[in-house]
Amino acid sequence: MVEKILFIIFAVLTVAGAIGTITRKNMIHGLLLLVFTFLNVAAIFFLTQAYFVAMIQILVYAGAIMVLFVFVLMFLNLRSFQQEKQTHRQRWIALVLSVLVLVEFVAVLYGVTKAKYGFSLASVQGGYSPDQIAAAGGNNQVFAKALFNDMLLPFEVASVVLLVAMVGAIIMVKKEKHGQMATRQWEPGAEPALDVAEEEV
Amino acid sequence: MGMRETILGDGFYRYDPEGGRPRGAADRPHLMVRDGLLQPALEERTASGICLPGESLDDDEMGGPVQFPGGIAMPVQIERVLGFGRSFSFWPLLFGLACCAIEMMALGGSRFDMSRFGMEAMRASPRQADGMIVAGWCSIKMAPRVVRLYEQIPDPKWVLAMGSCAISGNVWDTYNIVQGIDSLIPVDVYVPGCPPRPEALWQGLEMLRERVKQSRHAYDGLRRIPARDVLAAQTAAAEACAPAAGEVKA
Amino acid sequence: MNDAIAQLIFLIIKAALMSILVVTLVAFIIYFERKFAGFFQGRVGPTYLGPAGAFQSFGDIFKLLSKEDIIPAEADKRVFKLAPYVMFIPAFLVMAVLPFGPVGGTPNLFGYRFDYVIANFDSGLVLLLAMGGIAVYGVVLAGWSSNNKFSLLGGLRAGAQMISYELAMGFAVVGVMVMAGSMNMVKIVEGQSGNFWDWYWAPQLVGGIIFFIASLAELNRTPFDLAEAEQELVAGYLTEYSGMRWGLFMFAEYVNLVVVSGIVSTLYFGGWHAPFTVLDFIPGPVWLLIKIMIMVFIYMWVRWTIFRYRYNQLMSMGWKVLLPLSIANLAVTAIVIAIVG
Amino acid sequence: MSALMDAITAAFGARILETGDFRGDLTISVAPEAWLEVLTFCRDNEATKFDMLDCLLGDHLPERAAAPFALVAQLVSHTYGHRLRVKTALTEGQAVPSVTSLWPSANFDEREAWEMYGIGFTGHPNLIRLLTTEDFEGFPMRKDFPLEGTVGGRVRTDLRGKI
Repeated sequence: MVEKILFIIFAVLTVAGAIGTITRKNMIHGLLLLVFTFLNVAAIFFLTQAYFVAMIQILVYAGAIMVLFVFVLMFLNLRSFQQEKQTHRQRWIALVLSVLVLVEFVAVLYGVTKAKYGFSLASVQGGYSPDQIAAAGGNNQVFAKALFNDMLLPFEVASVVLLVAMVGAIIMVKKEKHGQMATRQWEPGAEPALDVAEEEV
Repeated sequence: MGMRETILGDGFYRYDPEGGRPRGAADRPHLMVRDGLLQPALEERTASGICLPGESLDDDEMGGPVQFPGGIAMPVQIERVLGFGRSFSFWPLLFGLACCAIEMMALGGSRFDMSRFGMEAMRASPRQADGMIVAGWCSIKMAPRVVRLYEQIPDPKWVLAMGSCAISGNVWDTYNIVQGIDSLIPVDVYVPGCPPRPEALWQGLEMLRERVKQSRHAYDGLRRIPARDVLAAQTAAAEACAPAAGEVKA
Repeated sequence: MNDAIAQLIFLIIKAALMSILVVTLVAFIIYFERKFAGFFQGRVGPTYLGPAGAFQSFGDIFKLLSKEDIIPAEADKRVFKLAPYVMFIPAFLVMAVLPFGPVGGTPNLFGYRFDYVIANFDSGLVLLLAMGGIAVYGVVLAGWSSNNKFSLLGGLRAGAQMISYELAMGFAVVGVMVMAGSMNMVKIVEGQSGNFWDWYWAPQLVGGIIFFIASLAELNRTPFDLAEAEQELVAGYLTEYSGMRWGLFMFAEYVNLVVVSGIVSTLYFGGWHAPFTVLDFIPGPVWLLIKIMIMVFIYMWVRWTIFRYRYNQLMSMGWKVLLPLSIANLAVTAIVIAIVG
Repeated sequence: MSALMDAITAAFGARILETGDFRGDLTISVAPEAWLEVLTFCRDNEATKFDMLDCLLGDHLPERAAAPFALVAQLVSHTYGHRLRVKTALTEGQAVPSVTSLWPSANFDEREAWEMYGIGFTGHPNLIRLLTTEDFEGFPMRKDFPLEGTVGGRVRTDLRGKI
């Protein structure tokens, strides 16, 4: 009972945070609301006793990735963004696409549930009961076994994709830097042109 | 010197902190530390008509009790407790202008150690400071910065003018030196000396602590910064007579 | 009264006690810091407010409460007000997973089982890292929302520093996880039962030192307090904060100090275990408190002894020394554990 | 005389108006017209090689009615370790070529000499007041400037947003 009430509270907060994220004109406010949404999602994971996933949700999404976003946004001139028109012609396409995605989610969930449990949507969580988890040696053990035994191939593929992205980013940065290697544009004795001096500073 | 008077009239004059009352360090001995000497005994002071800060001064001179936004006066007991706490946690601005700052550092060092009264936390940001020790001469170019730093300190705030230069410009009655920092900002305590010994500054800080404890400020009844008043008077005068009167030439 | 209600009551009592204890402790730790600073510099420190100046922090609190609260006109007011709390709350949350006594077993209090931990769940150790990640927001947002260039630079510095050192910290912690075979703080402490040479500081010496250095950077304390380098950045991300808002930041910093000291004691110094098994008659919380105070003292010792690093030195140390070292430590630990069992 | 003085006198001859040697402190006086040329020679010649301008300062000598102002440059050579003082005499309002192209450190020194004595420098990149306020009037280090009184400038408190 308590779990259900808490779930409803966190779900409402999650949705409210998500709506706030896409409606704020101030991008930092939107970003903070996104972090708030992630924290609420983590709370929902917590309610389902998926502690590790909840922690990773906070650590990776709310902690690491969003901080990078905040870093980038802090360097931008927010005033110019706020004056820009926030909605444009693509909104109708976006609307149609989001409805389609929603339909897909519902259809997939419905199909999975139906295949496994008949028509009852109430027991979607399935898989393990708390007793089973305790017998298997705790939440993390079960999670680790699923990740490194059953799902090893997708896990490793994801790692390789991330590694490729990382290496690519490093190569791109290196190339750009090589192109505009700074050379000394004035002799020590000579009077530097004002723009050159400013550049060097 | 006729020239000098015109110049003083031209926006750089001694301000009148208390509306016709004694002004400047020399006329306010009760706020003054004698360099290297102990303060005269309390009896002497009361006998000579000088009173300790916080003793029997006229009500209209001081700002009266602290008021909340609604105009409700803060109960005096709360004010006492707050003042007691504040007096042991006076954090000066980390700000030295000239050679007096060396003596200020000596006071922070291990021989005199102002941390005994919780004053060692010199804040670099004026937002977190409780007051200023104007240590040293202030040049005319520096003066706007001093005023700005003073304004950035949140209320309640206190100012101690340290050294003859900060009090009166010392011997440098020249083109470059502000003749007394009290022409710019309200000053609570004057510590003469060139530079004052750390003991003298320490006694000045003790007097300042006394004022902190009793919630008395130099800006009581003033609430505006003299330099800004000067500016307002200047603008008013300039508006009154359009051709600028008395250009100062060297 | 059934067991669930009893546990709920215990939980509330534990949470309240923990908060009060930490707040009181912090007030005196600030006093200790000033006193130790005095001792390390050949001064005496606060002496007048209270016996030997012991109530110095309360004077500061009175003062900060009565100061004018300034919010700059150009600041982002909501974020400016939010930032201190973002800094403050994660610091307290980590206290929930810190075991300060034995957990589980037979009923020990009024016929009920009293666990000396607020929240006992798997992956409690990850909570430490997750909350470290959230605390970065407090710093970065404080810097950004002040709309001041010094604040922004200070916030960026502090944020970049905390993120960089969190990696090394995480890898160092994984060594302990591998040794204990669990991410549960309670199991980590139970894995260290025995005399003081059975604690994890001996096998995880390198990891422990890395964790200690990284935690200095996480706490933004000297020698890594570049975020508030007065010479360059006025007061860093705190430049525009005045009065009690600034006080909250300061308070959160010291709460973090207590929490990190508790974490170090728990991970590497046996948590609530006595150094010798013969001393087990003294209750666990006392031992943990003693260890926390010793760690706090070591943090202060470092702060007032070592001077500030330059920013590039800080970054190259984090990425080129500590991170590879922590990964190597993890690899060696994993191999040894795999062979020895 | 040292090899240094020999090199300079050999190059300029009579254009060196005066040479002095006070306990090893070498001084030469040149005409304002030769100022830049001599200093360029001092920097670039193999025998002198003055790679550093120690300081550059002005002076006011009202008793010297013809040329009441003096400009003094102190040079240091890190190659040979020797020093040289180069002087020139100027009249009121006379300008000399700036030596910022030889030693960038001359920038502030020349600004200060201009601000305090009114000595002009042609070709200086940024000849504005350095120590006094922007609207200061007069040259305060001149001997005829009043010793007492707040003259020339005034306290500006209307600088909100600028400082």
